[in-house]
Amino acid sequence: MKIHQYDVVIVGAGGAGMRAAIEAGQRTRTAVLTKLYPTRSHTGAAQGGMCAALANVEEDNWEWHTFDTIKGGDYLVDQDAAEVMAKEAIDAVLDLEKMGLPFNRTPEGKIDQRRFGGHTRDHGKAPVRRACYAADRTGHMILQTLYQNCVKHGVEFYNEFYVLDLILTEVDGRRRVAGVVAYELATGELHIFQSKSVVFATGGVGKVFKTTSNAHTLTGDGMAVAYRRGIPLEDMEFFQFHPTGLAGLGILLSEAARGEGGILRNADGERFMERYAPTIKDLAPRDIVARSMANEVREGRGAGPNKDYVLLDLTHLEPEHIDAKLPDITEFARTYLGVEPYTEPVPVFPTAHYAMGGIPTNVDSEVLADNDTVIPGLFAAGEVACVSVHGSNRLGTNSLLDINVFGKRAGKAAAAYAAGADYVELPEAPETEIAATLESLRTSDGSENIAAIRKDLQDIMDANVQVFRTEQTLREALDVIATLRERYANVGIHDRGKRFNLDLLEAVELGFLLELAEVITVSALHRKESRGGHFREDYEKRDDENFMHHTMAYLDPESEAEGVRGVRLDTKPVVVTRYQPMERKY
Amino acid sequence: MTTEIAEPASKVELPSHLSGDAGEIPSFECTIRIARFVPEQDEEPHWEDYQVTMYGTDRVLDALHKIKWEIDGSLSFRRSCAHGICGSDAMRINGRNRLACKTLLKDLDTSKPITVEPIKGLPVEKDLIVDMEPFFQSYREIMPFLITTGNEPTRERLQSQEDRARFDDTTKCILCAACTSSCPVFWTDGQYFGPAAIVNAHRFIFDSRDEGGDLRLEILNDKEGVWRCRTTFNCSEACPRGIEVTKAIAEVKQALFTRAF
Amino acid sequence: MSQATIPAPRSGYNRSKSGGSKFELAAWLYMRLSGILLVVLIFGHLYVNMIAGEGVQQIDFGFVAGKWASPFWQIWDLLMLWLAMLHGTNGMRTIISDYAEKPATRMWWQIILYASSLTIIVLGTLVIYTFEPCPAGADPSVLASFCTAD
Amino acid sequence: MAKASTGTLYRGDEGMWSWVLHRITGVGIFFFLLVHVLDTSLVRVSPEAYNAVIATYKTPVMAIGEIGLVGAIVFHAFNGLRVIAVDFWKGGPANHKKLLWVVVGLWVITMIGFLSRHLAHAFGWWS
Ligand SMILES: Cc1cc2nc3c(=O)[nH]c(=O)nc-3n(C[C@H](O)[C@H](O)[C@H](O)COP(=O)(O)OP(=O)(O)OC[C@H]3O[C@@H](n4cnc5c(N)ncnc54)[C@H](O)[C@@H]3O)c2cc1C
Ligand code: HEM
Ligand code: SF4
Ligand code: F3S
Ligand code: FES
Repeated sequence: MKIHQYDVVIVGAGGAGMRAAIEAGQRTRTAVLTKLYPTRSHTGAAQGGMCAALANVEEDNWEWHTFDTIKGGDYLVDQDAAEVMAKEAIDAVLDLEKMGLPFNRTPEGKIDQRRFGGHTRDHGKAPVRRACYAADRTGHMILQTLYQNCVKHGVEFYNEFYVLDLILTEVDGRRRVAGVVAYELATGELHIFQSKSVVFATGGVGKVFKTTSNAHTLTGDGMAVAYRRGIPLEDMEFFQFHPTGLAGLGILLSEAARGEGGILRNADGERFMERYAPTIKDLAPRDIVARSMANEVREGRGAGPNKDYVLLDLTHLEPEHIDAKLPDITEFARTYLGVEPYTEPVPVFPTAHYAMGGIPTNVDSEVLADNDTVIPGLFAAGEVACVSVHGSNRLGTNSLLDINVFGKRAGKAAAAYAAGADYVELPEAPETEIAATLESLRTSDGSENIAAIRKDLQDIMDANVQVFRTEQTLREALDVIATLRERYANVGIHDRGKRFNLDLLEAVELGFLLELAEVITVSALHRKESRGGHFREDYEKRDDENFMHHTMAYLDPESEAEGVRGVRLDTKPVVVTRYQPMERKY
Repeated sequence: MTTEIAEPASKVELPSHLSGDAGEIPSFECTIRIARFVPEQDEEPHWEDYQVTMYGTDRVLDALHKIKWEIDGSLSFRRSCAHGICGSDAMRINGRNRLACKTLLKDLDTSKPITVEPIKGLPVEKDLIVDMEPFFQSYREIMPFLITTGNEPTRERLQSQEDRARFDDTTKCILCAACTSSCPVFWTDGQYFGPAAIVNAHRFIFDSRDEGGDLRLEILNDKEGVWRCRTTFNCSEACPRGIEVTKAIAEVKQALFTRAF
Repeated sequence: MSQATIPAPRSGYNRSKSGGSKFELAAWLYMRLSGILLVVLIFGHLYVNMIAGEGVQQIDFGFVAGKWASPFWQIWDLLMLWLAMLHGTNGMRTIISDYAEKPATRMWWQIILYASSLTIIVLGTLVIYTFEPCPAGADPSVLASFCTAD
Repeated sequence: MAKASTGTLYRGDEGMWSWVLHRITGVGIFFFLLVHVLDTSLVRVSPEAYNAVIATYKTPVMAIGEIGLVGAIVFHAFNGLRVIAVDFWKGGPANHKKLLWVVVGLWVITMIGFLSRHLAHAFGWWS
């Protein structure tokens, strides 16, 4: 067993993890553990932009940005956190520029800004240019720039180290962070990292769904590891489905496609959005468009051999215009579907995009053990965390902002905490539990196949927990998940080796996915209203009276929630500072 | 939204394959021939053939997944984003470096076995997984970060649109190593900095905000630096991001050359 | 449990630094400049020796003597010799560096290369400079016509 | 760790094959040059010795060899100019494949010109 000691251990090297590492790394001895090489993280896939009220091209201020964020999140946003984010957005962008990020420029040489869905001037009066961008690869440039600065500051990376457990030790009746247990992919060995602070920045959990814009590796590890150690998960029912994913693949086609005049059609060639949103049609908010698309398919008007998608029609646009404004889309459609967008409509379907929920934190990125008790030394930032700045629906460009603002805060806070704290003693052989799990998986000759279970899970989640949810579909999903968990107990793997045993890790990840799918579904079942990304056909209206609160899900063998053993649900009030809930209209 | 767009028709006639009358998605059989190497068992890599049934829009990555998930779970390869943006899955497909997630099976000749091997010139650790450390070492050595002097400005540094465009091409790099591991000079002894490191140096050397160009040029003036490039263009051909790699290398050579005189 | 700390995993490769030398730049530039000159020199040489007149058939002692009697051809050939040998030697040096796997092998091959190149350059230079177009006692029939004129 | 050299031949770009040829021809010419300087040095030994060696250059077998030599030099020279163009001309890298076809074209023309004279000289055709 190898034991390492660091003041700060950061888990995950996406945007949030590396932003934290740049802060912590300069202040104290820091290690970054990541299951992927840092530049492989999914932050690199973000295209659109990162918003901040820089007011470089037109009048803007951070209060308008706060309002848009709150309204976009359907008033489930913690308003103090949204204020922090909008206010610090400006520095977050300027920091990146100073670190070398090549933003697109205005003719005067300043950072250019463009429009993005839901961002408005003066509380909804008109669209505003707030998104800073670097061509159609803003996320890529953020990821590269942050990695470059980690190289500059000599941040220590442990690449291809999978963190599989969190070590919490009770000191004076309070649980504190002692470190993490990590699995080294290259050798199959377990390592213990003892540290004063731990920052979780492991990203999202899109792989619980079949159709998703998320990477294969986004299996919600951080959320599941925390959850298994008794830390609650907040607002897990809120998942954002982006309307235009490439059919069957989920690869994202940016919202700009419709902004530039693309329209959606069903198999009969009808512009069906005229029925659902007669005035703004195809430019309605993400959740409405996604639901309309799913409804067309459900009612048998889907296109293609299996009638399971709709069509994004760009053929009425000039090819030069498409080339100039939507190069990524044309490339993806051509490469992956062999469709020529100049002359043929592109098959699209809603794709699971972003987890609004996650590990609850306060504005200093400290992880909460319940509604207000901080776990000393434990921090979380990025998609894995729930501050909550996105409420029930995230605005485009607010996540790249989130990872930078709260990544920075987490890094600073973790270093500050480490400066004033001592190592917490490790329990005897802290790796025992995870080592046993791994060993039993590695040597098991169970008859169940990982891929088959995962496929069944993703199928049921796509069918029953996607844009339309009802009591019945959710219950059905829970039943299926329960049988899948039984099957999982009898899973067998092929690879018996130690080195680069990805078969083993896929099995571990599947365990995480099953757990989180259950939490998502139970939380969704519990929320008997429709709000933001969560739409219940049996409760179509937002219900502020009964549900104007966050959902907190705990792993608790003693309890039961919605008929599921082992889960306890609780609520947490929403922080409202100055914007009272209103109806969300665009 | 700048150009005037005529209001599109609310209903159009679609070809029958879109309206859903066409039957099955066509499928085909193909053989994937993979260079397998399991460090605990093998001395040398060996070829193994797998028969799979695939569909029209499937990529090589889908075939590898199918093999891993249905036939042999011990097959190991790296992948993450599955759409050509993370740079995990550069491998040698039918003799050329490609991203498995961007290579469609139907663009390959499926009547013959499709060969899949690890990228060349880096130590193979298992199956298609190579040790990327030497590659990243070279990258780190060229100081891939903005170097400036003087006080930080309060707002952003200004940069004209032309200056920004000057290095746009080389900012696209996803560090997949397809270029470096396609370079015949890199294969020889693995000491050459390689095109990816030069591309990333180029990204900063030609950034008007950067003041560390001289340092980087000095590093690339090394005997393992740009002068080892023999303009074989494999790198440019292999780059999945369409970066004009050889051109970037030529520009660095010219910068060194003009600096010397 | 021990509190031992292990070094970072998988250490990288180390490349020896050459540091601050302009040699590779000069060599690279030389390859290009000499290449351009060599096109003229070699094509001229080939034309005169192999195309003009009777081609290869014309070449004999007398033909060579005829050419080297003129300083023009002496300088031409001398230049060609030096440029081509240095160009070729530098090219061979790169090739050896590319394919030699061990530093020792590389060194030996390079010693062999430099030694033979030096020999050839010196020999060639001496031959051109000390050439005697009409060596005494030679069979006049093999000599250039101008020898008999004396 | 396995050596990465096992496996199929890399199916590189035109640029790679032209470089392979450039390298092979370069080495070939270099060795020829060594020999050629040595045989030319025989002029310092005696006219007879020189003539005896040069006579071997005039045999039909050698005539074929000379075609190879000239072919190698001509390719190396033209391709060398192409490499220089790639290095110094702005449009070089983008047009390197076209430049290669120019090299091949010039090579063919030069070789036709050369062969028509050389075969005549070497085998006494047309004369
Ligand atoms: C296609 C796409 C487009 C998007 N476009 C935009 C946009 O335009 N604007 C916007 O604001 N947002 C956008 N988003 C959302 C945004 O990109 C992400 O939410 C954000 O990048 C998440 O960053 P992160 O740092 O939290 O996680 P990630 O970047 O996903 O990083 C996760 C890190 O955690 C590591 N990790 C995971 N599990 C473990 C483990 N067990 N042990 C060790 N390490 C682990 C991984 O190796 C990785 O380094 C987009 C998302 C997608 C998918
Ligand atoms: C006829 C005119 C010639 C031209 C224009 C020319 C041009 C060049 C150029 C530009 C290079 C560098 C290639 C690179 O850096 O990628 C080169 C390499 C080389 N040349 Fe020449 N050359 C000529 C003649 C010769 C001669 C006469 C010889 C032999 C003595 C020779 C031997 C070589 C060798 C061995 C290399 C190294 C090849 C390599 O590294 O791959 N060349 N030549
Ligand atoms: S230059 Fe291209 S091929 Fe090379 S590492 Fe970057 S993206 Fe990959
Ligand atoms: S393949 Fe290698 S030789 Fe140069 S042009 Fe590319 S670096
Ligand atoms: S899997 Fe990310 S580039 Fe292929």
